[in-house]
Amino acid sequence: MLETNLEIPRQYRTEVKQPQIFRVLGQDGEPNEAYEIGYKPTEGELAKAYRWMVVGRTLDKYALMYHRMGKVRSTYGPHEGHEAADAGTALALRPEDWVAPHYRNLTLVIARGVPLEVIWAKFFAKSGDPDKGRNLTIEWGGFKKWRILSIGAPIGHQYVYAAGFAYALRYMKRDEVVAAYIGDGGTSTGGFHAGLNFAGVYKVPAAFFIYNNQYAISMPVARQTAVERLATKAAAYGIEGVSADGMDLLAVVKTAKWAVEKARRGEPALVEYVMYRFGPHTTADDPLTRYRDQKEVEEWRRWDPLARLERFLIRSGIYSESDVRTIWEEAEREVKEAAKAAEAMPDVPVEEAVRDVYSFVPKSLQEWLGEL
Amino acid sequence: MLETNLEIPRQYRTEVKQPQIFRVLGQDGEPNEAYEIGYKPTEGELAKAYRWMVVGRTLDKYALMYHRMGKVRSTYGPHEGHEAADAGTALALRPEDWVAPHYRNLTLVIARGVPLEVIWAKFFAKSGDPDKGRNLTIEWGGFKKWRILSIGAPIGHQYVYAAGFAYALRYMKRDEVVAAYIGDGGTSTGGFHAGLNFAGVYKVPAAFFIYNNQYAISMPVARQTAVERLATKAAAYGIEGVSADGMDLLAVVKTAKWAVEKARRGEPALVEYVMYRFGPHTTADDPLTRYRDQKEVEEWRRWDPLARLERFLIRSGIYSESDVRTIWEEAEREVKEAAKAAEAMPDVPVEEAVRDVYSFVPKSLQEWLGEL
Amino acid sequence: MIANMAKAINMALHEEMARDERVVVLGEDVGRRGGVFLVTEGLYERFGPERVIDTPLNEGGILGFALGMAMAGLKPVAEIQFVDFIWTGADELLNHIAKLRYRSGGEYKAPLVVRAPVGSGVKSGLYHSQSPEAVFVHTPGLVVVMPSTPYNAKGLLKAAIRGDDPVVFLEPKILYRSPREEIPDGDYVVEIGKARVAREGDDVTVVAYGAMVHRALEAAEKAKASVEVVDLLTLNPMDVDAVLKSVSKTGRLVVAYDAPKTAGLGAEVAAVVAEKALDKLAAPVVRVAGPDVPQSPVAHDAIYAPTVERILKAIEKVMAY
Amino acid sequence: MIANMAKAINMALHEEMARDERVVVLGEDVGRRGGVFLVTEGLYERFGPERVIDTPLNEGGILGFALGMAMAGLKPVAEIQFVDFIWTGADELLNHIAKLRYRSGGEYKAPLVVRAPVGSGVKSGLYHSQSPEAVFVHTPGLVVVMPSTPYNAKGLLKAAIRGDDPVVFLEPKILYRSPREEIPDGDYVVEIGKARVAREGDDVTVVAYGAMVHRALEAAEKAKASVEVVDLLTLNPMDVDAVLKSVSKTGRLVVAYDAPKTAGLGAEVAAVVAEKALDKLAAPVVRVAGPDVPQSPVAHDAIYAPTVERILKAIEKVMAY
Amino acid sequence: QAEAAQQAPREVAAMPAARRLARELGVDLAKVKGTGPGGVITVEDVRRYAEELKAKGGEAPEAPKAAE
Ligand SMILES: Cc1ncc(C[n+]2csc(CCOP(=O)(O)OP(=O)(O)O)c2C)c(N)n1
Ligand SMILES: Cc1ncc(C[n+]2csc(CCOP(=O)(O)OP(=O)(O)O)c2C)c(N)n1
Ligand SMILES: [Mg+2]
Ligand SMILES: [Mg+2]
Ligand SMILES: [Mg+2]
Repeated sequence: MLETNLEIPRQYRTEVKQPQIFRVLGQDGEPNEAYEIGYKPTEGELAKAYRWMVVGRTLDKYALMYHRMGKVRSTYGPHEGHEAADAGTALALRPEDWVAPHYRNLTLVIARGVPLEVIWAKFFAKSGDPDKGRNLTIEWGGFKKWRILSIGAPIGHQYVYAAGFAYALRYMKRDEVVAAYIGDGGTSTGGFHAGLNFAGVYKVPAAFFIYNNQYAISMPVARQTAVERLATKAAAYGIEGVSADGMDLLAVVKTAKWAVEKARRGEPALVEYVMYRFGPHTTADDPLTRYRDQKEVEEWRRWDPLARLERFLIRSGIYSESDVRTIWEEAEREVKEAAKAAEAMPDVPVEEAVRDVYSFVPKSLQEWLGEL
Repeated sequence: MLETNLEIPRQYRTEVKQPQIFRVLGQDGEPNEAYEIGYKPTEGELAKAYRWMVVGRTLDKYALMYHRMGKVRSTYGPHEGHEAADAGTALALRPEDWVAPHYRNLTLVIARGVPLEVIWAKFFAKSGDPDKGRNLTIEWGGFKKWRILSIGAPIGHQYVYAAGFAYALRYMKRDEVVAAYIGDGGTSTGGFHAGLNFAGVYKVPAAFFIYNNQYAISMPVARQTAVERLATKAAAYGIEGVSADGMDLLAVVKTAKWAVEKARRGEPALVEYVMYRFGPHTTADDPLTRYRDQKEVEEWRRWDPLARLERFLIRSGIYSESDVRTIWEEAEREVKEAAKAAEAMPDVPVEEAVRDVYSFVPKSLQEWLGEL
Repeated sequence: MIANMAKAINMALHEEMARDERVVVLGEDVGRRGGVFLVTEGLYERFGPERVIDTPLNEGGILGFALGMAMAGLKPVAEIQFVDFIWTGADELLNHIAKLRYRSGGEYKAPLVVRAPVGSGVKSGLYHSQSPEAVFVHTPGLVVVMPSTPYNAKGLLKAAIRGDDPVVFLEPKILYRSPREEIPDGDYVVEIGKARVAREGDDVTVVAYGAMVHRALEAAEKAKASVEVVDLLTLNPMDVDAVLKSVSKTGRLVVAYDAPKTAGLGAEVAAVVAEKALDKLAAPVVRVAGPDVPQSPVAHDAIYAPTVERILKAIEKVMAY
Repeated sequence: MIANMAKAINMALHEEMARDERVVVLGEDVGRRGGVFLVTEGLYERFGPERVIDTPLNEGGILGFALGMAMAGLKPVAEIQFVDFIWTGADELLNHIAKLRYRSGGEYKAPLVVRAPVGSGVKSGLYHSQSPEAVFVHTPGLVVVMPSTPYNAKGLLKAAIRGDDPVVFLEPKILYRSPREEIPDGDYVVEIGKARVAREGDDVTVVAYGAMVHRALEAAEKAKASVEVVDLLTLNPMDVDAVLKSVSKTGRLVVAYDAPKTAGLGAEVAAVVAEKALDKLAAPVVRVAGPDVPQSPVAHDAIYAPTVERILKAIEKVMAY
Repeated sequence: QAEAAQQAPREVAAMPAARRLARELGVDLAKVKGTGPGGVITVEDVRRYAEELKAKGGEAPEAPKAAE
């Protein structure tokens, strides 16, 4: 406490009201009055989102399984708990829009239309991988066909180039939007700061999403930054911020639509999705023995995005219990078949190691190949 | 405008009230009711601050003059208009406190007690320069004796190490504070973001000052960031922000004291000083033909920090008109004599070129010296 | 017309922007101010703020924004005010711009140019004098170019802008104002990837680039021996054949560069010769470079980079064998 | 005790923190998590959160914060989770930590250690496999160290922490778990600045460092010639005398390094020999290194770094000369 | 002889080009007196030695192999 005689009155001080978290679905899938707010997805859209989420969760499960079997060629980072945020933001986009993903965006990648064999080919580093086996499993490098911008592992840069990409879209008079994704840890990076600042100054057609899943590896978000609601960070860039329940498909789709359509009008905005990473950071991580306890996980599990949406769909009569079962079974089959197809693909030939560094293959690389 | 049907209600959105600018002195030096707020400097402190400011402005003038004569060995960046912000923040500090300066902080350096010959020795790259002639004129490299942390030209890093330095002070149980300075342009850097974020998380004893002098070289602040009041950026880091007139010594001292004593209690804060750079960015710059007009400069001149404080001092009976004249004359004499003393110093010997890279002189550097 | 290097680069930018509207320029003070060295002068007035973009103070922002624009199909030319500040954007340059094509299996590419002034000699201290070309050359994916004259500066920049790879275009700031030379007003390119024999000779090869080419030429004039000066121009991929050809003829190699000696680009030149033309060497290789101290202290800036005298001494030394 | 390199480094940290309370550790996940490679395990529990500081996700923040602490008199040991991410803190490292002592005329200093895992070979792609030691070596002001065994890792890290200069301490991640070796439980240091002859021989010198030392030793065993293996350990300032001594004896030089070949540290080794011991060379220098592609593609990670076979081939090549 | 030249790095300081010439001319480097800095054998030294041998008409060096 400061002695009162040094105090500077409120009107000269920055005053911020941290946002409440926007939520539609209860734990039992029952919508609250916020259901009436903003964008209303059609039944078809909801069904589509649900399918994406089911496939996403199933693929996640099998990826972990195949990783244990030694078939996945590098570390894998599961995204369980993130499915609604991915599906909901994807629903808010038009096919011609772009995404600048974070790595932990598997359902988003599925929602953009990437075939499951392609994803498996990537996990297995097989020749069907558009990245030619060069990257870690969930570093989405070359998925341009599906309008997924290319990321590398260093966190933060995607916010910057998303801003630049969006600037170019407007420059070329294309009515397209970029949706950029980052984690709670990522909000500390220089890329987050530069990206949002540039976006604010140039009013680029981009929407920025933060997945606040409570942890950056072992770091709880409370040690990541002293501000509670990450959406508050929008204030620093002269743009609007919103917080929503990221495990609630309806809350996500409404807030994402708000942000995406604002972006299309040249008003970039920032949406924080409050959520949880149910699994470990990656296959190389073991959270329970090190930095969080089972009770916390169970607490969050009660807000499971799939369970809530499922109950909502059944409750609304969009799907029956048996429809739901079928969807899960189909997903399981598709995922497994796709894995089989990918496993049968040839390995990436060694010549690929030296291609794509430049638009040409330099002499030194031809020499290296020759030496092998 | 977004169609209303997509709107997300206010309570879910980040709401920020931008601060008003805290001001005490009018153009004529008359204090307003804010005079009663917060810290009240003593007459002695005001007199001291005024002297610093007069010496600062005089030294600035001569530095430009000597630069034109070719005696100043590298580019010089005048700080005319910044004197009150420097003197006022310096007054708020204890002698044992530290400053992490921006380059354009000449009056601050004077206020910390650096002798004028030392400053001239630096401008002339003579052997009396603690930096051994290695840096540009106003890159404050080695002024440790005066508790001035070392800066290099790349803007932003000073906010980061100020936070780390402050952390160490607390760790060592020393009741000292760091005051860190940056320009409006600097708020866009990664250092600004990292420094304030770390400061907020660890609650370090540091006060952060922004000199919003309207320009980063040719870039007006409105193109630097989409937020109007830079103090608003505090909201992103869970710390408090204040805006004040940086050309009003009284407004500066009150807000600086607030921030510094808060810092001492482990509550870092951010203060934006709204001000103007009267001169060019550096001796290599020519603002009037390129990016701003005379009328704008004249408008701001009416808020000249020296004139306002001078009128206040006379109005309050602290100084008479003739006292003021004497102070200016003394400053002129001191500055000129110090320049003469520094000019007479020997050049930095060539052996110094290879010292201080490490705690030892590597063999390759001994070889290089030998080759010369 | 007679032009200095700043003007030559400015001409290249004007011509390329007029030729192709995908070309945009961005950086700190590149707009109204025309750049701190006036290299972008007149572009803002001619092409407007949407194509000549004054940016916030953040090099990572500049480079990442440029990368985004390039991914979308534009051809950005980003200016870093001094190369010394590029480190605040190192991740964007070294991790993302350089690796985009590779990591995307060739699906994406980043045909952009990063322009930055480099080098010592104008008393600008430790943060306006650096020349870290060795770092960029050590980064697969980047093409690295350093012009030495107004003529090749204009032609190389045009080639860089038209190319399909990211190019780090390093401008020796000491050459901005002089020397001047006659250069064509109109269109021409200088091919990237080719070194230039700046002076023919038989006894010793001096490999240099950027500002050091002029010092090497001066030393060559003064030397008793017959000196060949090879001007690399493109630093990556380096024209190794040109170096080997010259050294095979002369049997003696001096490398001059304005950067800390250890692990500088001269090491690569020496290593390539030691690998591929060792038995042509009749004398030890000599690297004449800056000392391994931060580049470069104001007080001793004039002796940081190789001087004509030091290059001459090196020539004499290898000739003594 | 028998320890692997991760454990050896962990022991050094425990011992130095116990010895000197100015020593603090900071980085992402170094606390409760014990580091992603468990190198900082047990420190948080033993020394508490004030001395074992879990940081926000910002490498410039980590390095700049460490710099501030060092300026104030502490001895921070900063962990960069993978060296590949150090570029987001490049300004802090290359411009500020490296130059602090120089720019302050010796008034300030930055006695800190930056630890980071480096190298290919564990299928981690383009952003968890880099080895940019050449860049750090090219930065005057930085001491650069790369251990090759648990024993020297522990001793060198202790020396680095106790020293008065900033040290970039690069840990070959492929060596974290094996090989293991007997190391003293208690205190010892390994002197910085000295190379080690890992194996004596007469016919050819293989200069290596980090993980490549083990491959060089294996190749040496298999070679018909008598191979001397020099393990640099300290990369900057390099122990040039040790290299020259060995090459003067053998007359043949192979350099092996796990990084893109061009302008890598092997170039410096080759250049130094070409400058100072050229007259001892009976065969061309051969650099066995990674190809000039981003280090390192998952699918071809196993052939990125020099293999035993490639080193052997190089030995045979110089012997055949 | 050529073998000897190759096998002699440990004893003899010679420029690589001199070694190559010695190999081409079949000259035993151990017998050549170096006149370069510190007594290093230069190309000139090898050439001079070869000519001396020839003049002496003694053990004539082999005909030079093709360069390259
Ligand atoms: C610049 C950078 N530093 C460090 C890392 C190592 N790292 C990988 S993931 C991660 C945590 C990211 O947390 P968050 O942004 O919250 O995303 P999440 O994993 O929770 O999805 C870290 C530190 C990195 N990828 N990039
Ligand atoms: C990282 C970095 N980028 C670029 C520069 C070049 N530069 C020097 S001063 C300046 C403008 C700074 O503006 P501001 O922060 O407002 O400070 P002011 O000059 O107004 O005091 C720029 C871009 C720099 N010093 N550091
Ligand atoms: Mg997270
Ligand atoms: Mg400013
Ligand atoms: Mg190098």
